[in-house]
Amino acid sequence: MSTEDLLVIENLNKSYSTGFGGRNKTQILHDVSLSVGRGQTLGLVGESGSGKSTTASCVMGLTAVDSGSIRFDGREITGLSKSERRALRSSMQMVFQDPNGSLDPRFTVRELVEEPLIIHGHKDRSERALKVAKTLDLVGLTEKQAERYPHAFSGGQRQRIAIARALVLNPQLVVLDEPVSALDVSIQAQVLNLLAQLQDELSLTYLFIVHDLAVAKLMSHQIAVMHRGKVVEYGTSQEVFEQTSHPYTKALLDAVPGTKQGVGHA
Amino acid sequence: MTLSVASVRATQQRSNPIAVFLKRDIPLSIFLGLFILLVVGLLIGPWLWPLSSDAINLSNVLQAPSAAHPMGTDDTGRDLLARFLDGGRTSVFAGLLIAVIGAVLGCALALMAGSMRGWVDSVFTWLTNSILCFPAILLAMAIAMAIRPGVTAVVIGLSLHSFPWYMRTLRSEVMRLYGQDFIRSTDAIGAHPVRILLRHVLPHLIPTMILQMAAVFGASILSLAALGFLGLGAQPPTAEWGAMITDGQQFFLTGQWWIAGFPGLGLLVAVTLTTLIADRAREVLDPRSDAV
Amino acid sequence: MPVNTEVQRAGQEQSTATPVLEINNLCTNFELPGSTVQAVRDVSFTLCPGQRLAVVGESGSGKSAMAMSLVGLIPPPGKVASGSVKLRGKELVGLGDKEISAIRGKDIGLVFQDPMAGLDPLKTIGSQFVETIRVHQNLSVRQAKELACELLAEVGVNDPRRRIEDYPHQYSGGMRQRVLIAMAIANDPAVVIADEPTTALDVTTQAQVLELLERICDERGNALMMITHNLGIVRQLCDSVNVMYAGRVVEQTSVNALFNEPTHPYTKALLDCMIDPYTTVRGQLPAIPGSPPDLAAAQPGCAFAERCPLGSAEKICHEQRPEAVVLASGAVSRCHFAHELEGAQS
Amino acid sequence: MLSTILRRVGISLATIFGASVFAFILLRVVPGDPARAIAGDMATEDAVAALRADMGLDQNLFVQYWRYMRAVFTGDLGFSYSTGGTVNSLLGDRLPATIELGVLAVIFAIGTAVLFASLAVYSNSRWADRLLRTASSLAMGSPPFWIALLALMVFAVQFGVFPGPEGRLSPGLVPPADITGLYSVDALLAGNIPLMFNALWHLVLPAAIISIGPFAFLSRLYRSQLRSTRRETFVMVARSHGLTKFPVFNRHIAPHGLLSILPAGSLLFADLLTGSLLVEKVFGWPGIGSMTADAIIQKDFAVVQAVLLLAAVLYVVVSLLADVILTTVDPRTRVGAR
Repeated sequence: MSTEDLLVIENLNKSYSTGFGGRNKTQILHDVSLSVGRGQTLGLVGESGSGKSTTASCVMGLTAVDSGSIRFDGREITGLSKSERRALRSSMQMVFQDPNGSLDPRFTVRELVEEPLIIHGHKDRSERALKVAKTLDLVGLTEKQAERYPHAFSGGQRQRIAIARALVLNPQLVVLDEPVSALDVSIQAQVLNLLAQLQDELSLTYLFIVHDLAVAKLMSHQIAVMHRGKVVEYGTSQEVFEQTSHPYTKALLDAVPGTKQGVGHA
Repeated sequence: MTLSVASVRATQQRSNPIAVFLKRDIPLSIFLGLFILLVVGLLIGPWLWPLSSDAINLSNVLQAPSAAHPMGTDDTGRDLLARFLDGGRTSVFAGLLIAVIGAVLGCALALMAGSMRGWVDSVFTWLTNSILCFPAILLAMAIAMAIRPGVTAVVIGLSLHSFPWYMRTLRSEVMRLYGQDFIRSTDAIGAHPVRILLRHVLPHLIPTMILQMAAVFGASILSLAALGFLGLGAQPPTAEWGAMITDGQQFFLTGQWWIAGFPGLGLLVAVTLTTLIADRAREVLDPRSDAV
Repeated sequence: MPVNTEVQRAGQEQSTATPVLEINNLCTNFELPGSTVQAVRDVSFTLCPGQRLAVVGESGSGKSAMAMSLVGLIPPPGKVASGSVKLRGKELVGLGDKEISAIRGKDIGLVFQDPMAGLDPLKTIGSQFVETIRVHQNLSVRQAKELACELLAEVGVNDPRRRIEDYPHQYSGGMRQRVLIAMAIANDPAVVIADEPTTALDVTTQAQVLELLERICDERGNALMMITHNLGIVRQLCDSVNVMYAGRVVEQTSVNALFNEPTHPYTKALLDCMIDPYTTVRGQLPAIPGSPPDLAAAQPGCAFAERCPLGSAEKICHEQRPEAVVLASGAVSRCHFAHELEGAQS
Repeated sequence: MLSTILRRVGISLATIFGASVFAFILLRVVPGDPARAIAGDMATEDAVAALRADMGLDQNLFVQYWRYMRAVFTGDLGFSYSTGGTVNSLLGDRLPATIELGVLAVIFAIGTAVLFASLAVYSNSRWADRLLRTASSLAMGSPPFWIALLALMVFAVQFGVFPGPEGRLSPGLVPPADITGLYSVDALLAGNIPLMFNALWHLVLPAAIISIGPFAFLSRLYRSQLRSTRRETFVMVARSHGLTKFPVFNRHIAPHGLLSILPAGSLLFADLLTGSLLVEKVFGWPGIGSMTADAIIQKDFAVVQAVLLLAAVLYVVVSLLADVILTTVDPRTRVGAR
């Protein structure tokens, strides 16, 4: 267990090439450097097109990286072969934004939560069943619900299934790509509380992608603000909120409706 | 609009489409019932209808439809109902064969092209486009000339055209599926690409493939009959609806309509039924898709 | 027509001005195979000239369905089952396509949520704008184009004369929403209904669009009905609010009263869920337990009963539908314990 | 925009090359010994050997292919044994008849498909929609050659409304001067109006029957495009501005429908060719269709090879043309994003 942070990203660059022979390149990430301590949450904040989701999929190895290094638990993971990276996956998992799209509608909840175990070679059926039951209980889903199909659940419950699916392998790092943005505020609160409680119980490390600064402040120990592929501000959530240095962050803070005028009108 | 409508509609759609197929749609069940009736009738026809399709009987030539010969007799006195049943079997059997061969081959190619992408995809697409330049009938005709006219030549020709057609339509479906989040999430868990292909992509292709098989089945029956009509399909004395229409062609204009009439009607009913079934099934499967 | 907004809004609260929109017992249903979804259940309220009403609710609350029912734009299979919507005394429910079209865009302007899909990609901005103007005003194409350029300038599109010839895909999301707002006010409507106009936009763009909406309402004095789930927007832009839950208006009050002394348990719970970056503690964010109600199911009692901190234990809440109660402060709350809750406040 | 068109042309050329190789293999490799097939079983061995040498079949395949393609590029499509003339002249005589029939069939197909689909979708009535779907299913299922026989019996024999299977003109009428090869057009150009009407009179029935297939899939395509466009937000927005149902349908829904027909151009072409292959024979129409059917029976390889090549080239040209038109008509592709 090296003393270094669990996840360290240094000078990450990424560009997409389109057109004939990849002539015109669009640079998405410019020298992104971040790190997340064990059991901590790094909030990655930015508007659409800021590169925050690209950073997440680079960390997960879903998209290739142009240059720069990503070290996970002290080990460089950008140059790994496909099979090496697949083995690594059991210790880093991801939860997606759209509760409807991220679950295969043909699988029951049990099969969805059990699949990661099958993929990573847990042969013994009863052991798998035990793990699944434990994880479902962890996210507040009953045994009875395990036999039903995803379309029978509300958005909030589906996110719980997605979280169970990510936790059943008890990973060290969970990348959360806008996990609550598609949910109503009252349901958002339930899921955010669940994520906080799970982090404390299982000492998970979160890379938390979000466009809402308030959610970032609530959930994160550290916040990085990204704008057009660059990290424009990076510090503890206290510093980013109270001693805001970069004008873009200020603009983001001021843009939140209903905060400037204090309480109500007249 | 409000999410409430979408979420309520989603809860009604059980995940298993076959269960939805029959329960909710009366016309679909009727068409499906009629079609099964037709196919079963063709298969067990010979046992129910004693007359043989080849028995020439010069004493009752060109008989109009009667109790003895519900579909009348042709210019050599052969019973046309018996020939209709034989002809129908040829068509249905050949149609199924072409639909299945094309589906299996086309789906395999589509899965490979859709998952591997890169040069594999471009080569398969090039291969598909090169073959799909030719109408199915023209291909079958060329093959009939190249080897020997007959049902085999037609089945080869039509399968040659049907597998690229499956490949082209299923490939775009595979591409769409790979863009879905639940595939990326399974990939993020570390699933092997083959597992993703077989456990997640293929099951979602099945409904689309079944619909396309129905379309290819109908089109193949028509093409088989068309080639029979041009004298390139089934050769005499085998009974085949297309060839029977050619035999009845000259009698058509002199009043003996039944010789060419019934086989044509058989074709019309069989193929229209498959199209209606495919059409209704697509509607039930995904009411919003309105796909062609 | 600059009007001192403070005076005008303060006066309006107790005003006896005849309302521009009067909605009584509006019910809208969606006939789905095998079930009927009652999206809007017996909604009644009024909208006065210059009033800035927010209709707040989460998804499935029926807020959009209610708004669209007012102008008969409910997508099939939805339809207005009963109730009346009066525009300056003229009944709108049941009007033929011709009559209701004469009102849409003329008396009531609408702005929708998704600007990216709001304009016909095959036609220039100019041709769509001119079309919208000439439906209600008999101007020549040139005159209509001139008015369109003025309106585009008013909503902050720079160099309108050139930009009017462009196509929608040449505009950013924020700019398209500005164009749609310009179109909505092109015929100077008395009421502007905005159905979550900024939900699809980034927070910085959202701020600009909200500012634009506010400036327009100030300058033109039209009434605004803002459909949203974001209480921040309500605080910044509106002066009165209807809170909706499961198709019903559960609370009607002023924005001031909403944030200081909410009377309905759901409103209170919704306010608690708002994250205050400086005080909310990680892991203890107040949430509303359970999940949204099934709109196809019948609602004998109060729909919020089983999620309500107060009502889940009360038999009356589960069995008897609460009536709307007018409280001393003028607020209207649909809760069996409205008086007790109001009492607890003061 | 230019780079997309260049890329498309590149793909089209590759497809034509692929199709020509495929057709070549089909007719030179698959049959084993084409010379024996042509000469027939009774021909003597050296007669067959002479024929083989003459057709250059003794060369290796690549040389054969190269020689054939070089000939094609110089416009020489080879010699037709069954008709005793060059394939070029044969095509020259027969092609215009099929084109004339095809053009009218296209007009019928698109006209009826757009008309009925628009009515069904605009009226928004369930039975009209069901009627359209049943009609297009029936059209999909009707064997064109059988319908042709039926039509001839009813309209020609029974009621004499249309001419029997006597080809392009009534017997005894002299075809007009050959300008475009299309009798109705040439007659018009020559000012011979009765001749033009006679030509059209002969065209209507076969063209209508050939248009049944294309009508089937075009009506479905147009209907589904109209219905999906109708659900778009910009239609709701137009309604919210006060446009009544008809202008919204006319100005905002229908154009999207028409645009969706363009990519189906190549499918339409393939269906028309299929139709002409089957229906021309019944009407004794002197077009490519009946020619190909005869050539196949006579095993006239040169003609069939030429028809295959022609079909492939026209299919690719039509789809390329449709693509180019679509890219220029649709502003999203014509005008780059700002």
